[in-house]
Amino acid sequence: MTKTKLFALMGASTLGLMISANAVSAQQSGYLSFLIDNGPQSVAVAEAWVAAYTEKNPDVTIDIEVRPGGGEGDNIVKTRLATGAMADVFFYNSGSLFQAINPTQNLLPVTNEPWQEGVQESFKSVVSAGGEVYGTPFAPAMGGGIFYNRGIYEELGLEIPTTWEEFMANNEKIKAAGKTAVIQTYGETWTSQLFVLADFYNVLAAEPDFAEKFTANEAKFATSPAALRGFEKLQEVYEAGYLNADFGAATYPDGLRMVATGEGAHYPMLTFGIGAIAETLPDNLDDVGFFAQPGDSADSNGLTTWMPDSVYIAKSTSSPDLAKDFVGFIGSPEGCDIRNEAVGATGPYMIAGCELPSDVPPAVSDMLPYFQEGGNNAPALEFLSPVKGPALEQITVEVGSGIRSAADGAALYDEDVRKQAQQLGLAGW
Amino acid sequence: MTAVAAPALPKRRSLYPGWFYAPAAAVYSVLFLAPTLASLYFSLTRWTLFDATFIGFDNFAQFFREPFLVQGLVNTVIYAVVTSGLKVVVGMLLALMLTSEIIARGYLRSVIFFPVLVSTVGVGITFTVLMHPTQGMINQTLAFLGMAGPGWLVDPRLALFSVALVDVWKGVGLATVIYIAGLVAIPRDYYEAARIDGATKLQNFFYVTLPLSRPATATVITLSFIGGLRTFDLIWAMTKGGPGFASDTIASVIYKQYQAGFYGLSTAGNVVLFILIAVLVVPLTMFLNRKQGHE
Amino acid sequence: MKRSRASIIGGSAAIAATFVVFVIPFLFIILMAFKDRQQSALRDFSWPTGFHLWDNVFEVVRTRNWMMITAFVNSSIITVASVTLLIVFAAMVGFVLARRKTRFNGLIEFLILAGLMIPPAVVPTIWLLQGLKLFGTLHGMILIQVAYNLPFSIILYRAFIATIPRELDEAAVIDGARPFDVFFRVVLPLLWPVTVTNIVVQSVGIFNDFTNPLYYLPGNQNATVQLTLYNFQSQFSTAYNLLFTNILLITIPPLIVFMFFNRQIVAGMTAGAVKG
Amino acid sequence: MAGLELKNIQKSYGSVEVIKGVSLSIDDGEFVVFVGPSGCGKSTLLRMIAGLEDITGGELFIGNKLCNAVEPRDRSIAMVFQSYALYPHMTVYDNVGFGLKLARTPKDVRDQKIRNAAKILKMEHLLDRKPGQLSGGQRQRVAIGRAIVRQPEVFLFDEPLSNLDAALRVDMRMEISKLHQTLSATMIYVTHDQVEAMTLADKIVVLDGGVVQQVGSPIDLYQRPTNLFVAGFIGSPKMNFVEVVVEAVNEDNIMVGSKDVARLGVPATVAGVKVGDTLTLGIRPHDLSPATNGAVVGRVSLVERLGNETIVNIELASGIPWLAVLDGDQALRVGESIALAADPAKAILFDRTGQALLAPIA
Repeated sequence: MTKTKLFALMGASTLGLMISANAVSAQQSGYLSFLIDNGPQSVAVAEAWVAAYTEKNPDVTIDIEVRPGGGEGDNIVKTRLATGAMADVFFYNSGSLFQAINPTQNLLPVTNEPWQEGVQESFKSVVSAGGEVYGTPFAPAMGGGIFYNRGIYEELGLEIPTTWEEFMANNEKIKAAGKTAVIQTYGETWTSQLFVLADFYNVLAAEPDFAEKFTANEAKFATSPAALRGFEKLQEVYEAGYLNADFGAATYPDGLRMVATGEGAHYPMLTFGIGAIAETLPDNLDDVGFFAQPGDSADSNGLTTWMPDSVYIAKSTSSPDLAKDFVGFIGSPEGCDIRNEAVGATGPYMIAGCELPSDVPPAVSDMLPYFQEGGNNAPALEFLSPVKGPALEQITVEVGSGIRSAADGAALYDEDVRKQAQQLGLAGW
Repeated sequence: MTAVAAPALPKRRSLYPGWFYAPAAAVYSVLFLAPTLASLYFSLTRWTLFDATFIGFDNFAQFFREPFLVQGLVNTVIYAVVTSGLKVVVGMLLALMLTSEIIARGYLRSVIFFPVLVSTVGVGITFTVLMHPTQGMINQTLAFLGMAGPGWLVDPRLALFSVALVDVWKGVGLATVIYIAGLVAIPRDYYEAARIDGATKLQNFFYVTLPLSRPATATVITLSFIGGLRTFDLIWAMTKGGPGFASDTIASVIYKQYQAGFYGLSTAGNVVLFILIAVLVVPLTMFLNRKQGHE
Repeated sequence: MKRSRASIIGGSAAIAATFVVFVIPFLFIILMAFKDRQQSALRDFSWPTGFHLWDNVFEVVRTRNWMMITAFVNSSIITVASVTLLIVFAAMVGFVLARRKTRFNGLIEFLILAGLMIPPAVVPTIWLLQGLKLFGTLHGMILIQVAYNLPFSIILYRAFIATIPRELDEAAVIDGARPFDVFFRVVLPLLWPVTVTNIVVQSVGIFNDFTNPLYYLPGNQNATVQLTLYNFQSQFSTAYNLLFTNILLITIPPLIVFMFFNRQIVAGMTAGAVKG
Repeated sequence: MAGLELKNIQKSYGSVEVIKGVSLSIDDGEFVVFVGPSGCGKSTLLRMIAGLEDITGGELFIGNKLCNAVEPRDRSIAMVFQSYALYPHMTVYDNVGFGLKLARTPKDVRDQKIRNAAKILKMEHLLDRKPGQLSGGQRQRVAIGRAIVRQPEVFLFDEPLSNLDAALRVDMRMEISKLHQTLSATMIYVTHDQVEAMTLADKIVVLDGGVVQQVGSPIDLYQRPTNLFVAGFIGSPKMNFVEVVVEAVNEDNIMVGSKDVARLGVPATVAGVKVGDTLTLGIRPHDLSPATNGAVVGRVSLVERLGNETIVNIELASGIPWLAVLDGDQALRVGESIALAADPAKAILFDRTGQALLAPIA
């Protein structure tokens, strides 16, 4: 008796220290397993949440399980869901990959949970199926564009490009100055897709109904000039000789290091890279800036955005109430604060009440205008269409290494996409 | 013909009871045969893990439409031929060296054999670092010697061969040991007889050693050829089939389809791989064994 | 015994060549494991600037809630149990298969060859394990390893058993042995050389297996050593010292096996593989 | 102790008949030798008695008990193998004691029996060794020790001496003979060597093609073989054969002759034999002696002079090679012609089917 009381008191005092909308939630007890991907960011933030949550609820034990990222991770998530062996709570993508895990059958809906009131509708739309919401954002929104080294820009007196021509002109000057203009890191193949994926704002600007037509098997990358541009841009930077010498073997951390330390000027990447730079190269964080991938006209310059990954509850969980409470904690402003504390701020949150600290790194502040009123942004294709071919990263490596031409690559990708659409049972394929 | 137990009137228990098969058969059929047979059905379906729709031979048609599959097929055969060929040649040479009057035999045998025992993933990661085009130790050493090293794993023409080379590095110790065993088993008399007949060292090799170590050769080829056709771990640890699709083998193509959630398609790939192995290995084994019988 | 000059020169050349080809990569792993993070990032073959091995080992072992310890325990259990079962089961099959000729022998040989060649069908297997309540359990993993590795062990045993005179079995029968005694008291002890080969090959193979635990053994409490390497690979992607310390740690068990059985490996090969 | 009774025993592998109905009775304490060329089925027959091969047809009684379906361990037999079949991983002590151990004999009894067997075979000093450290003769002793320690009622020997060198073989042969006298157990012994058969056996069973050709005492078989096969197989050197034509049939003998052999009246059963029939005449090499008017004439083609006797290869007129073993040293030259006398009483005639036309015993 006394012991419980003492714990309750301790819990209350901790609570008192935290300004939280969830401060009134009751004490919880029980056990949860929590499956996350093995990215250092994910691990750090998950550990921080679990530590904070179990401090508040000392009778709760949460075990963090880690899985590989990428396709292998997708596989594990699918397999474990299919076999009913999924952890109670887990991280996974939103958008098309979310649709592929058969949410209505495998996940616990959280549509009417209190914390969902604060989640932005645009996010809810990418974690909904059959009229129910299943996910809660656990990270800020991201942009896909180009990191640049501010030191090099300053040194060479370059302007932020708003058209592809300007971008290539900058590259030429950087190359002439004897520096690496564009960093590519095909040692980790997923990084090769950025020029194609981050070009989608420009595709939409030219063909506003591309996504619908694409889903309906009416638009193709190879036959739509706007969509083909992404592949062509990839080919152009390779053919112009702007790439780092070890582009074929370099890895994602290498790329971040190079752009942060000025070994290279441009690195096309998602903005979550800011977190990794903050962790590994905190001294260089202020040297990194960010801009959207430029299109062919300065009038339509805008950012392709990614909805954050989400945290889900498996339907097979044996303690749904506890799982909901924990997910609600992650999806609260308090959760955002803990995240900011643990891995730094990397972009705008999708949760009302979540604030960015005042001293965000330049790459983040470069990104914010695109999200604000009057800013231009559009979601990436994977949030508008369930169809994404799995071989894109290999094809972009080929196009980006001169093995295959942009036109061939785009055609090959269209073929790859067909398989996925058939697997999903979409009409018209 | 020798000891067939013909049906007899009063039968005694056999000295070699059939139930000795039981434990192995139980484990093998439940955990290997049953899933394999199930996969034959699933290869004919579009399978999402949640439900399977029967689609006939569409998966196979799709598999052969895959533009990379043809390359994957060719790569698989190249990989298997290159690795097993090199293991035969290098393994034989190393075994000859290690059975001759050479100093430090124990040391040599140990260092050559040890990589066999090391984790494939560990070896893959290590060599990926060593073969890095600019910062890898191999190319830095070459640069130091004034040579420009190739992009071992990033040059699409080289990647498959680089991985094959690492495979040989890791596996040649086993081939060597098998050959040592084979060479030691050749009676000295043959060499002495050949010497009296006036054979040179080279003739000794071609007319005595080579034919008489045929069983060892058969073992090495069969093991490394099947291993080469099925190879996956090392390729996955080093290139993941890249750059692009340049070092994809069937096993890695299957795996990628599997990863992408095309379970039916991937299972169909399994069946294709099985057929390829059967078509290549069965005649090969028969050939090797027939020759063996003649000896 | 006087050695010829040629053998000394040849030997020295061989030592130098094998040193470069086979030893340097291992030295590289060891040196990397001694370095700190900054120095290891250079990935060169240089002498460590300081002694950081224990720090690295501690860091690797401590990562993810001492996952390395769990992994070593799990891998050891899986390896020991599955190799034991493999040896008994495979020797039993090899024995009857080599001795008793029936019209089923052809079918059995076919199944064994098929097991060597057919790549396992992963998803149906998971589905089946789930039905048997073996999915994600150590004993499920053990049985999987037994099933997948049986064919190779059987082939080794059958070839060797064929070299043991049948008269020994008969002598034992005349001495009053039941089939069980014939096998366990007479034949199995005689199989020692090929059993050693089996132990070495299979324990190393199972300990180093990476794909199968990845699928059939999800969950942190079930981690195996190869999975730690894989799991830590991206976490250590900028910490080569830790990555290589990890490689070094998981190389130790095979090294121990090697030191124990080095001499018997050739003997076992002579017995098992070549006479096949 | 026990005798054996084999009733129409048959063995076939699929459609191949190996033993074609063997009936045989063996008395308690008898030493029986199965002899015949390789492939005659003698080893198979022995292994059927041991219980190592299934019996396809017929009945096997050991000591009045039907044993067709009885396990070897319950037949109270022991067996010594051609290759000795010692367990390489056990010491001599354990090899000898293995059967007792399986039978759960108490340790002290077992020890006593092992040491006793070792004493009989004079191999006490070998007990701690492994088979690999023993010579062929020593291994043979261990194999026999393993058999006697179990005190079986029937001993089975499968060509136990064929892996030994000639001198050792003679020694071991005598040892086995002594052992039989000491133990007075029933022994069945398989060999292809007719000298072993002659010296060891109380009773010889000659087998050929899975059929018993003749059963009898050694001397009986030597003197009165019932057919061409037994006549040719028993006796060393082999009996000489030649085709002859009947010239006259008398009351108790048949007069035969040919261009190789002058007229010879051989005692025989005369029933059914007509003048002009072709028969086969058999004369053992020892029953020929030099004589100027000898019935057999030929040319010397090879002479082997052993001192106490002389073995002469001769070529008869029709080109058939014969052997003669002559007493003492005979100075003969290759190429010279020779005439030999044959004792008609010791000659044997065989009919067209190979059956001997033996004269009834007086």
